[in-house]
Order: sequence, then C-alpha cells, then structure tokens
Amino acid sequence: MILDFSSQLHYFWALLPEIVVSVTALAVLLLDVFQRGSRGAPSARWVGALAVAGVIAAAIANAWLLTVEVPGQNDMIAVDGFRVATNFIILGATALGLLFSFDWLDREGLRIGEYFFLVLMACVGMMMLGGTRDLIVLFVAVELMSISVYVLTGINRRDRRSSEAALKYFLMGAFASGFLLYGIALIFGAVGSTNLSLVTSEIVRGTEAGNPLLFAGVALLLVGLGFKVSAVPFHAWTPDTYEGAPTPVTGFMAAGVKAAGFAAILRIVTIELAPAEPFWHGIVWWLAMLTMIVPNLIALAEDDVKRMLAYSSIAHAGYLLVGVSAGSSLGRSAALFYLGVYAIMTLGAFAVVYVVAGKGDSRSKLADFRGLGWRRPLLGAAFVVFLLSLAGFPPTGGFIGKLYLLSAAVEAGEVALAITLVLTSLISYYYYLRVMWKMYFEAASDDAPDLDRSGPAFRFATVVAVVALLAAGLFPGHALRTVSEAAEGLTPRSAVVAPAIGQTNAVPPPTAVVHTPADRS
Amino acid sequence: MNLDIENAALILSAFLFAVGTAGVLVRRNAIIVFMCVELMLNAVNLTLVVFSRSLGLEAQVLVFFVMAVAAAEAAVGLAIIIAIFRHYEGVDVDRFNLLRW
Amino acid sequence: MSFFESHWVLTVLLLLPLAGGVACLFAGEEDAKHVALGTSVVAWLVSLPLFWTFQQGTAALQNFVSIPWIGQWGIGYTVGIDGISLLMVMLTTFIMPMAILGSYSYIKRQQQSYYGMLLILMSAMIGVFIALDMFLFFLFWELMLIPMYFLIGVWGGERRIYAAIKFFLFTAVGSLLMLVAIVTLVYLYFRQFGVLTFAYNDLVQLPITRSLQFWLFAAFALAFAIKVPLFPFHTWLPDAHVEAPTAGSVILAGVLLKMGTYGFLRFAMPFFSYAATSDLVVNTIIVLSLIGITYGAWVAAVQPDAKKLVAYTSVAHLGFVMLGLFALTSESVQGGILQMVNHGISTGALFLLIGMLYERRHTRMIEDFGGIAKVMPFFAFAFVVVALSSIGLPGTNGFVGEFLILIGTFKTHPVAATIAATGVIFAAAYMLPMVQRILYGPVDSDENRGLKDLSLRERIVLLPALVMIIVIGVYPGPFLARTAPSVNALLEQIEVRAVQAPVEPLDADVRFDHMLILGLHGD
Amino acid sequence: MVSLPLLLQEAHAAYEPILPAWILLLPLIGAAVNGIGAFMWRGNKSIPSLVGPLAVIGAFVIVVLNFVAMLTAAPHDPAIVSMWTWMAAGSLSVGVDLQFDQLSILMCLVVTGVSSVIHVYSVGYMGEDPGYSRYFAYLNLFVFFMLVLVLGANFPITFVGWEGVGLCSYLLIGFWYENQDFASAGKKAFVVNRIGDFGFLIGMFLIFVHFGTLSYTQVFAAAPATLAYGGAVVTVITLFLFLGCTGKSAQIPLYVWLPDAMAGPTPVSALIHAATMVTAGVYLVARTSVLFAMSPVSQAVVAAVGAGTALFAATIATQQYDIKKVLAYSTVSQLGYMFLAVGVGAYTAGVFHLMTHAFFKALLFLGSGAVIHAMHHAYHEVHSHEDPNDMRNQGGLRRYMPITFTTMWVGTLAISGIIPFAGFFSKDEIIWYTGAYGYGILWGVALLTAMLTAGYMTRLMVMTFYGENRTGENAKSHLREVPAVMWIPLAILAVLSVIGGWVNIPDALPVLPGVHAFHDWLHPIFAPARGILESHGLNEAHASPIGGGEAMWAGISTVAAAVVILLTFRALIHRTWKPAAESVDPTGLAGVLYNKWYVDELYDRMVILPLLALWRGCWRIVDAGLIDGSINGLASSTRAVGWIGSLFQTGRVSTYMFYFVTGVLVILATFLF
Repeated sequence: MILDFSSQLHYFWALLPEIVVSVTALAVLLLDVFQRGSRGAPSARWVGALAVAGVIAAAIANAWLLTVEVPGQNDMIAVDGFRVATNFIILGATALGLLFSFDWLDREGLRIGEYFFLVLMACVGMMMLGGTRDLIVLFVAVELMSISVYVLTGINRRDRRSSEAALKYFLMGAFASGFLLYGIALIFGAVGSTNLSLVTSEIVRGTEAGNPLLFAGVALLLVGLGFKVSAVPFHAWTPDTYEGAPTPVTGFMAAGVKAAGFAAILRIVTIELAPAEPFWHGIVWWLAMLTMIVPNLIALAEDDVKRMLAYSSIAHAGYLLVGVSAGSSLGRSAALFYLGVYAIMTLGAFAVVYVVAGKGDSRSKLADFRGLGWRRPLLGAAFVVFLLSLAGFPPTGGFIGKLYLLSAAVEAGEVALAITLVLTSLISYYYYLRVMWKMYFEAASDDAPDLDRSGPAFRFATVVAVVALLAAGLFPGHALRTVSEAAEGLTPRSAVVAPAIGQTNAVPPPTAVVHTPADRS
Repeated sequence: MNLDIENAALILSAFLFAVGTAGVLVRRNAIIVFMCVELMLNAVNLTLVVFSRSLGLEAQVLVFFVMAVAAAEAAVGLAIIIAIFRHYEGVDVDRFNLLRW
Repeated sequence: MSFFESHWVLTVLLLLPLAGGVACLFAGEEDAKHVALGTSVVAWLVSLPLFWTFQQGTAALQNFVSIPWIGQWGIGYTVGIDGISLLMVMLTTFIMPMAILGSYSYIKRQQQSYYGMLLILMSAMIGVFIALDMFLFFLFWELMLIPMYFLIGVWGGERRIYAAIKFFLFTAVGSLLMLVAIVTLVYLYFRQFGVLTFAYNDLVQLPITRSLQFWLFAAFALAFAIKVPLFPFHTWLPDAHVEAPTAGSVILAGVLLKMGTYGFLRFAMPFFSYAATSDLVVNTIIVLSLIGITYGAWVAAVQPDAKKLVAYTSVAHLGFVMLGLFALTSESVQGGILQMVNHGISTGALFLLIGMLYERRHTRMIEDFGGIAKVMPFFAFAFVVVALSSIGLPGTNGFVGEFLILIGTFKTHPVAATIAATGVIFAAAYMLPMVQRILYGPVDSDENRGLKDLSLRERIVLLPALVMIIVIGVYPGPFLARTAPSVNALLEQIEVRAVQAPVEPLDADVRFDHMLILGLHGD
Repeated sequence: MVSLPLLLQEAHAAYEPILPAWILLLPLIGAAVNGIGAFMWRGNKSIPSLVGPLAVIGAFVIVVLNFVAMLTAAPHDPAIVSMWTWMAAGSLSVGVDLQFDQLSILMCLVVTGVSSVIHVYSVGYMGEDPGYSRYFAYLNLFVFFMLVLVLGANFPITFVGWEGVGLCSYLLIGFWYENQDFASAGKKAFVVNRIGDFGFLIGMFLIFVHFGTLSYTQVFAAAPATLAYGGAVVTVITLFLFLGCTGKSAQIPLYVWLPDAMAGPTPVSALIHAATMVTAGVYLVARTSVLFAMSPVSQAVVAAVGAGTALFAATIATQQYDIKKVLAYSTVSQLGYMFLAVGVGAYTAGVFHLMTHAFFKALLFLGSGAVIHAMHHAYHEVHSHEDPNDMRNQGGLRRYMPITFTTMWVGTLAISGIIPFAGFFSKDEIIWYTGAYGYGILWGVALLTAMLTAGYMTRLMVMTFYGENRTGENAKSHLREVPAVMWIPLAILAVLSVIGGWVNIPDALPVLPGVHAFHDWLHPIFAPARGILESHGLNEAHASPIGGGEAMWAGISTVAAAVVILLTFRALIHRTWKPAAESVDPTGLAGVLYNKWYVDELYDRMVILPLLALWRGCWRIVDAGLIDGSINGLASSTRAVGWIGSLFQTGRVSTYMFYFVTGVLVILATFLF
C-alpha cells in the first residue's frame, strides 16, 4: 500500500496502531462499566485480557505498517521504521506492564476498568510521541501521556504515598509542560512553522543560525523532554514519584514514559534538529554527564529497592543520552536498542519488587529481599537476570545495549562520555550487587511473610522478559539490524539492509526528506 | 530591535511566564502553585498569538490545543489535590514529604 | 587421532560444563556433586587428547572454528588454541575435577547451585582461553565474575560479602575500561579498513599510532594487572582467597589469576606492541613485578592465617610470571607460561590442603595447629611436597618455571633478575615457618590430637597435583615444546610490529585517533 | 649385570661409564621403598634395614666398578651421559647429563663409601626410633641428591643436587620434628642455604649470559677465551658462586646453621654435616677451578674467608660442652681449611683434605654418636632427662666403651694432623701451599688453627673418656659399649683415617716414600686452572714466608700439634667438671666463645628482627593501611557523596522546582556567554 496522503483516509491508515489502542481503550472503559454495573466489584478478568488483546492487535497493525510505502513525508506523523520500532517498544512495554500488573491489581483490590483505560491511553500518547513530526502533535502527545500517568500514579487513593507521588508528579509535570510549550512557541517564532520538516529546512537554509529565539526554543524543548525522561537536573521528581506510585505503574512509567520521551528526543533532536547541533550538543553532553553521575552516586545510599531502581532508571536516561549526544545514526540505533532492552528489564525488576513488597507495597527495603533467592529460586533467578541486565553484564541485552552505546560514543569521538559511562556503570554494580547479596548471601528474617504465588500472566510475562533479555544478549543480530535500519529513518519499503553500522555516515539515507545524518567528523 | 507592538507583547508574555514561574517557586499552596502553572501556559498562549500575526495560523491552532489540555490538566489536578487533601487535611506542598531521600 | 583434531573439541569443552552446570541446578541435593564430578572428569578426558594431537612446531592456531554470530558487528564465534592456550585449557580441565572432588564434604548446603556455579565458571574460564574474538573473550571474561561472586558470597567465610564485592568491583574496574579500549580498537580498524570486526586475527594486524597505543595499552593492562594481580592492585586477592570456599580459592589461584597474565600475552602485548615494548611500560611493569615478588613474600611471611599466607604467595608467584613475560625473551616468556601452570597446580593443591585442615578444625589460623605431622602423616607428606614445589625446589615444577623466567630475564634485565632471585630466599622464609608451625612441634591441643589423616577421597584429590609437580619438575619438555613455537612467533610479531607502529596516523584524512585522544580531555 | 672381568678387559680403551643411571637409581629406589614403607609398614624394621643400606652399598659397588674402569682406561675427556633434555627454551638447553671424570668419581667414592658405612651404623643407632623407615627414606634420598650434585654435568643439574641435599638436610635435621627447636634448626639450615643458593643462581645466570651454555665442559673450554683474566665479570661470577658455597659449606657469614644442624640424628651429622654435603661448596670451587683461577680477587676472597672461618670456628669449639657442637665447629673450621686450599690454588690439596676429613670426621661423629647412644640408653633406663650430649655429664667413658674410645683417638690424631694419620698429609699440604704461594698471614692463621684443633679435640677426648664418670650413680651402671653393627663402621672409618692419607705423600718428607697417586689422578681436572694460575705468576716458593722447607714445616706443625695435645691432656686430665645441671655457664672470654661470639644474637637483632618489623609494616601499613585504606576510603567516600547527594532529595516540590529552574537558567545562560 502506498500512503501519499492524497486522501484523508491515508491518515487513518497511518495512525492505525494508535487508533486500535484508542478504540480498545474506549471499549474497555465502556464494557467495564456495563459489566460491573453499579456494584463496586472488581472488573471481570476478560477486561484486562481485552486490553492486552488490544495491544496485541495494535502490534499487528504496527507490523502491517512495515508493508506500506511512503513516497514523501511532509506530514504531522511519521510513517517510518523508527516509528514502527518505537511503537513496538512501547506496545511491548504496555503489554508486559499489563501482564505484570494483574496480580497486583487483585492483591490491592484495584481491578477496575479505569486502570486499563488509563494505561492504554498513556500508550496512545507514547506512541504518538514516538511518531510526531509536528510540535503541536508533540505537545498533545506529551500531555495525553502525562495526564494519564498522573492519574495512574495516584490510582491507589487509599495510599497516602500514592497520592503524594501523584501530586508531586502532576505539579512538576505541568510546570515542565509550560517550559516545553514555551520552547515550542519560541521555535515557532524563530522559523515560522511547527512542522519539524519545515523547521529543519529553515535551519538548513542557514538563515536562523545564531538566532537566540531558536536556541532558547531548542533549549526549552530539551528541558521539557528532559523532564519526561528525568534527565538531571530535571529529575528530582523521579525518585519520589517512582517510590510512591503503585509499583506496576512505576514499572510502566519507567519503561514507557522514558521510551516515549527518548523516542521524541531522538527523532526531534538528532534527526529533525540535526542541523542545529551546535545549539544542543553541549546541552545534551552535559545532561548526559550529570545524568550518569548523580543518580548512580545517590543510589549507593538508598536502602529501598524501589527507590534505588528509580535512581537506576534515571541513570539509564544518562546512558541513553550518550547515544543522543553522539548524534549519529549509530547513536540513534544504539539508543533505540537500549530503550527496548531497558523497557523490558526495568519492567521486570519493578514487577519482582511488587511481589516482594507484599500487600500495600510496603516491604521494598533491601532487608526485605534477604533470602529471596533461596525462598523463590525462579523469581530470584529472574531478578538476577534483570539486575545483571540493568548493570550491563553479559550475556544479557543490557550488555549489548551498553556496548552499542559505547560504540556510538567512541565512533563519535566522545571518549569522555564513554569512560564516564563505564565508570558510572561500575558504581552501579555496587548497588545491583547489593540486592543480589541480600537475596543470596543473607538469610531471610524469621518474621518474613510468605510471598504470594504468582499468577499465570505474571509468570508468562516474566519468562518472556527473561528470554527476551537473554536472547538480546546472546543473539542480538536481528534486533540490531532492525534498530539500525530504524535509526536510518528509512521508510519501511525502501529499507536496504545496511551492510554494517557505522557506514551510514558514508551512505546518505535513501529518503526524500532531508535527513542530514549527524556526522560529526 | 524596535519596540513595536509585537516585541512589546512578547516581552509582556515572557514577563508573565516569569511571574508564573516565580509564583510556582515561592508559593506553597498547591492550588495556587497550579494556578501559577496555568499562568505560564497562558503566557505561552499569548506568545503564540503574537507570533501568529506574522508567521501564520498554526500557532493559533496550538493555542486551542493548549487551552483544551489545560482544562484537562485542571480537572485531573484538582482531583489529585482533593485526594491528597483527604490524607493530609491541607494543601501545603511542603508538607507532602513522606517521600524523600 | 584425527577424531580429536576435529573442530568440535573446543566447542564441546565449552558447552559440556555449561550443560553439566544446568543439570546440576536441577539435580537432587545429593546428586549434584556426582553430576559435577562426572562432567568435569569427562571434560578433562575430552581435553586430554588435545595435548597429543596438538601439532608441535607450528605457531598456527589449531582446532580453529569461526562461525559468524552477530554479523552486523563482525562478531563471530571464533575459537582456537595455540600452545599457550592449550596449556591454559588443560590446566583448567585438570584443576576442576580436583576442586569439585575436594568440595565433596566441604559444601553442605545449596549443593545444586554450588556445583552448578562451579561448572558454569569452568565453561567461562575455558571460554576466556580459547576465544579469538574480542567480543567473545570479553563475554567470558565478564561471565566468569558472576559464578565466582556467588561462590564467594554464598559459601564463603565470615567476611564473604566484603570479599565478594571487592573481588567483583576490582575486576570490573579494569574490564570496563578494557571494553572501551576494545570498542576503540574496532573503530580504529573500521576507519582504516572499512570493515567492522571483533576478530582477534584482524585486530592484531591493526597499525595504531604510537601515542594512542599507550592509552589503549593502559586500559587493557589495568584489566589484566588487576586480575594477575600486580602490585598495587592485589588487595582483593587475599580477601577473596581467604573468604572463598576451598574450591573457589583453588580456582581463583589455579586458573583465574592466569587470565590476567594470559591476557597480557595474548592481547595487550601483540595489540600494542610499541607500547608494550617501550621502556616506560616494560620498566614500570618490571618494577611492579619485583615489588610483587618481594613484597608479596614479605607480607606472606607475617600472616597468621594460613590461607591468607598462601594468597600472598600468589602475588609473589605471579610477579615472577609477569617479570618473565615482560622480559620479552623466549626463555622467560616460556618460563612464565610454565609457571602459570605450576602455580595453578601447586597453589591449588595448597588451598586444597588448607581446606582439608579447615574442614577438620574450622580454623585457618596457623597458631591453632602444631604437630599435625604426627597425627596426619600423609597430609604432612603432601603438604611438604606442595610447599617445596611452591618455593621452587629443583626437581619440582616450581623450579623449572622460576629458573627459566630468571635466566631469561637476566639476559635483558640483569638487575631485575637479581632482585627477583632474592624471591627464592623469601619463599623459604614464608613457606617453611608455616610448614613448621602447622606440621611440626608437639601436638599440644586435644582437637589436633584427634584429627584423622586424609581419607581416600582426599588422597585421590591430591594425587594428580603431586604427580604433576614431579612430572613437570623432572620432564617439562613436552610442555615447553608446545609453547615454544607460539612464544617465538609471538615475540617476533611483537618485535616487528613495535618497529612498524606508525608515529602519525597513516591516513592523513583520518584524524580519528587524534580525536580520541582529544575526547579523553573532555568536550 | 656385567661381570667384572668383562668390564676390565677393555682396559686402556676409552672409558665408558658403567651402569651410570643405576648409581642414581638405586638410592632413589631405596628412598621410594622406604618412603612408601613409612606409610604402609610402619612397624616393620627389617625392610628398611635391608633396603636402606643395600641401596647405597649397591651404588658404591657400581661406583667402584667405574672407578676401576676409569683407572685402567686410557686418558680421556670427561665422559658425559645424557639422559634427557630437561629444560629447553630459547637458546637455553639444559640436559639431564651426568659427567664422569676423575673428580666426580672420586667424590662418588667418598659419598657412597662413607654413606654405606653410616647406613650400616644407622641400623643400630636408629633401631629404636619409630620413624625408622622414614629415616632411611631421607637418608637414601640424600645419597641420591648428593650423587646428582657431584655427577651433574652442568650447573643446573648440580644445582638440583645442591638444593636436594639441602632439602634432605632440612628433613633430617628436623627429623624429630616434635621438638620445636629441632624443627627450627632445620628451617634455619634451609633458609640460610637459600641465601647461598641465591648466589649460585646468579652465578649461573651470569655464566649463561656470557657463555650461552651451562655445561661444564663447554664453559670451561670457552672461559679463557671468553672472559678477561681478572676482569670484573669473572670476579662477579665466582664471587656469586662462592656465596653459594659459603651457604652450603657453612663459611662466614653463613655458617650459623651448621652448629644448629646437630639437632639431627648423629649419623646424619656424620654423613651430611661433616663428610659429604657440607663439602659441596669445596667441590663446586674445585669443579669451577678454571673460573676461580681467572680471578685473583675471588681466589683471595675464598682463601681469606676459608682461613678466617677456620680460626673463628676453632675458637668457638674450644669452649663448647655439647660434644656434637664441638665437632660441628670443628667441621666448620676444617671446611675453612679446604677453602683456604682451593683459594690459594692448591685445589688438589683441598679435595685431598675433603676426602680425609670425610673419613676422620665421620669417624668422630659416629664415635660421638656411640657415646650419645650409650648415654641416652643409660639415661633412658633411669628415666633421667639429663642431656646425653653434654660432655660435662660424661667422663671416664673409656672404661665402658673401649672400642669407641680407641677409634675416637684415631680420629682425634688424624684431625690434629699427627703423622702418619690421614689428616697430617692433607692438612700439611694445605698449610704448606698457603705459605708457599705467598699468603703469609693466612699461613699463620692456618698454623694457629691447627694447634687450636689439636687443643679442642684433646679437650673433647679428656672430658668424654677420662677422669671420673659424671653420668650419675644410677645411670652409670647402664653404660656399655655399642653393638657390633655400630662399632664395625667405626673400625672401618678408623682404618681409613689412618691410611687415607697415604695416597699422597710429599716428596719432601724424609723417610717416607713419595706418592703422587692422588695428584696424578686429579691432574687432568685441575691442569687448566693450574695453567692459568701459573701463567699469571703463581709459583711455588719452595720455602715458607719465614724460611724453611716443606719438610721442616710439616715437622713443626705435627710436633706443635703433638705438643698441644700433650699439654692440653696434662692440663685437663686432673681437672674436674660438675655435671651440666650443676654448672654455671662460663664468663669472660670463655663466655664469649661459649656463646659463639654472640653471632646468632647479632643476626637476630641486626637482620631478623628488623626484617620482621619491615614485613609487618608492609602488611599493616602498606597493604592494610595505604592500599586497602585508600581503596576502601574511595569506596566509602563515594558512598558518602551519594548520601550527601541524597539529602538534596528533600521531598519538597518547591526544592525540586528550584533545581529545575536553576537548570533552565544555566542552560539559557550558556548561550549568552
């Protein structure tokens, strides 16, 4: 199928995955209401299953997008490999997040349709964020995602911490939105369009070089997006929110919001705003540095695993920013790969935390993990895989991801970033290892309550996550090819298998649009 | 740069934005903080409207989106504030520090 | 015989322990050890014919297999052995059954995991020695940390957590920087030849600017120096050795430390020949080795804890090995390789012996013993033989290695060799007092009086080590003959490439390495 | 086996070593059998009694065959038996090669001969010991290593034997390991020897670097052309080698281990610490005489150290009460003589004295062993814990032990250099050549030492065998002569101590026929070294430094010794000693000598304690403090920084927004600046 946007219907096809998710969301909400009636009973199990089914359907639709052909792109939403790839990551994160949360919803008595609805709506926002080629869409997508997640954060109204987390997140998020919006306005003021392709061509024309409006706009845009991916110093909300939010939601947030945020950053900053690199490179470089160093240090002092994972998630934003800072297609594909791996491992880690934390999410201190490895060998083993992957240890996907990011940094000559990346990883080893030592080297306290048995959905999701991480670590070939193609910004049909990464600098991407690769040499 | 009407309006909106930011920073009441955020958003709206005079109508489209989003935010935000009010019997943001360190 | 020359042997050696390890995890609590022992013995039997089928007189890589793996990055499953790795692989398969059988009565809880970890570790160790792809090498290099971390942490002594973390982090510091260097190498190669590859055989051909060589060498050297361990990076070793369960110490000393020296020889030196043969590097490493030899011996001499004493002797012994490698003579390098094997056998056996005492008395303090020779004569016999091997008495393996190292070093660095030779005095000064205080003197405590001599199982554990101590001591020819061509080829290569190393980047357009150096100094 | 006539029929043909491997294998097999026996049939005494001595006697027989074959063969180069390549790497190739020449076969004769006798003696001496089998295992192993030492055809093989005998010495000194002091003595011997071995190693390395080979024949053949006479290289090489010799042969400054080594069973002292192992240093200098001859400095050092040690040890021996200690210092002293000889260039004299000393010192030690055996037996019967070694507890033993007494006198006269006992010929030769080659002062020292020797030996005899018995009333009745298995060896050695010197009788002596058998035998070995020395001005003066010929001074020295013996005997025969338990340690000069010039204490204070302090410092301060401290400090400060960082996470939204705005302002500010 050829999408040339000559007909309005083409927009429908181009947005098919998002539409599938949206429709599912609405269906979930409506059917849930009808099914529950006015009683306050939990939703039927099929409601959750329906949500998952919708995500899977969207994934199929997303896969179908690979078959379409887009001759030219001058539109608000991108139809390219990059979007398809980010959509897969986000849909995968959503599906895993949903599967992981079933047990928790039952435990906390929160199995309600709104939960699924909000997750799905956030998912729609994230997907749009990954595909936006227009600043208006960007704003709307960010808000759709954010507002849904604000509510999800506070969904456990009986929990004081949940409410507090929601309020903090909300206030900070709205505040950041203001900056994001102001940035959009300034960019518009500088180049006269919100369409990113036009912005790019304006910048390429060189008329805007040195324009303070453009610089301020780009800077504020980065600030707004930096907030979403919790880059230091815009990260301060993250530990509190992650700690207070219901754990499965934390996982979903950490994985999905970050993935979406980075998808937007990668597309906007390294592709569309590539010509403005002198404007943003320094900022991103410093953000990357700080975001690697600060959270890794603070995490050392954490004795709450959930909060520690929150810092770890900030740190991962730092690693991802290295890929952004490299500014090359290699950096892009590295970041994309890492995002996928990161989403899986962080979701898995938070899922294990909620199992251990028990009812009320109260037992997530390090001490609560003592003896876990011997009490629940399989769960423990899964957690070890997640932690090792987070630490970037072979043979997990986390290692390949870090290697990829390192390659990007080295190829771009960013040795300082590369070295910081490995040294901060080293620091992170300590706190990941500490969890493992609690799990295996120390005995559980006598009053440790029995852990709930995990449901089939949870087990299935865990197995999928573990297998995916190991596969990404041992046989990453296919995934690497996918992301490197995606990072070229190739339209799916015209995709050519790139002979090797790194050569992209020599081979201009065969798209009609100006996609000046960020070649730093 | 001449101080024509556009620039004056831009400066005004920047000033408003700054006032909103300052309000967010100095006020402690959650509702007022949120109102300050709204002020920031509206300052941006003003900016966009000014730009639209010379640069096209896209900006005004954006303004409408912003207004819609702000409304949604307000709804959600107030709900969250109510929820937390039930826990804390107050809306002073500095009191909400169960989550720290 | 061609059966064993075929390509599957190395892969089987790699996969067999892994499979055995997984089987252990699912075996019964009491069956795990038998599964583990069986697996390791089979692995040893599989490796044994390698020694005879190995083609002597050629430096070519043998049993070479290369299968594309991650094609985009030019990563392949590339394995093969030359004389050097042959000995290392043999050492690994030799040590492991001893370590496993030695654990039979020592480990009483979580046996499945314990033996599973041991076998996975074995697989990783073999992988390190046969990998000829930098990615594969690094994979195994890192992989080996995890089982060791658990072995120390779960089944270790009092301060096991501190030791486990220290071991892990120390090793990781170096290896992470090495990873950056590996990636840099790959991109340097890519810039020059337009091909992405992690293959050892490719990367070793890469001309690297002299100034850059130092940076990259430093990154590699740090990783290996920590593992060796070279003074002053050695402090993880006593802690890890002391806290690890017996088998852990045996493997640490027997095999893990050799990865550092092996890494120098296989990677750091040929990759960065100019840097590795420069006066700065050679002198630095020789001085550090000398400090390791003397200082390690001195500190060992005053240890109250037998296991810690042996741990410090490793610092001294590995100092000899490093000295041999960086003296860059055929004699000394071959001596160094042989000494790697010797140290593995002797120190491994010493740890086993101390572990046997520990099992009986639950103490490692030297002063708690005395007169053990009276109640445990066979133990005493074995202990003395192993101790003598450790101090390098002629006729035992330790002498051959040290002698070759020293005589080779003397050719190029006579003063260093002379200082190193004082190590033979210190070796007696730390080992004999321990022997005396443990074995000799009156049996003055009731606990010691009731000790049982070694059981049949324990004798079987020690026997291979005792035999090899004498065999290598008296007839090291077969070992030296297998390493000689590889070593000579390696030295020649290093020499040639050191001269050829470009002063400036070859291609004037490519300032990549300059950029890298600038990148080191921030943006 | 090949029959003897068959072997000898090829007389005057080239010499072929006969069953060379078996010379080594027999003792090794013996060691293995006895070693296994120590575990497997611990109670069984008959197997070790048979296997131990027979293994050595067998080796002795083969050595004799070889000796005879060599004697009858035509002049030849050293016969080298290559067994296998030991170490080959780079340009180094060390073979397991044995060298059969006049010197090594002579040493083999001495070693296996004396060993055989002592093995037989041990059957009696150690008969009651629970570690009987282990004892013979060690002893056989010692013989094996000693033979390796003397037969090695290159430096490394000799070094194998060199360290191997050290090992056996260590094991045998600490044979009664339950006694901490004995075990410590063994350890001390090993460590001190290792200091010497360090020198040996460095010497070897230097030789390898300059010659490219370590084989004796090649090195010696190439030496005159390769190294400059008197040059620094050859001096350094030989001095390092000599350092090894001072360790093994207990010379200043490394002699301290030998007196302590008396902790071992007495036959061990006789064999290892008197007759064979300790002479290895002399053997090495003799073996490498070509190198030493090329360095006048080294020659002088060897001679001076030898003479100094001879005198120094002799002074200590005069005031010791432990019968074995006296003999031990006497051994050190006599070894000094040997070094003096090889140092001045009288290599043959040195080796000659080595041989005669092996006879009479083994005899003396075995005699003292017999005394101790008897004393021990007596004390054992009465459950006394007195020291059987202390001469103050002995006295008057000649009545109880006539054979021992007689043979001991033979030994004493031999060591004192009384004509015609063996010691006279060898010692006289040393003293004479020292003077004749122009070492005036050393010559005086040697003479003085000879007189001291006569003195302390007489003192030993008097205290042990004459006067009243001081063993104690009850114990006295249990004193009796040792069994035949012990006294027959004494007798054999006594005979050798008499006739052993007759193989070499100087022409100068009146009455006696000149015999040059020994000189002639060793001539091929030392001819090159002598050649070098003589070509650089070494000449026999045919007169002493203060005049007089060889005959005169030989006469003077033997008369002097005889006079000293008589005077000492007269002086001491009526003196009474209190038993050890009741006596006080001597004071004054005697006290200093009794305390061995306080050298052990000096070493303790000046070397060992500071070293231990240094080592502890390395551990506590450098390792635990500096390195680990800084690493742990780095770790904990990192964590501290993290903790401080976590404090910024106040939980207040306003703080967070402040960070946020600060970040924004900084970013915007970068554009302005």
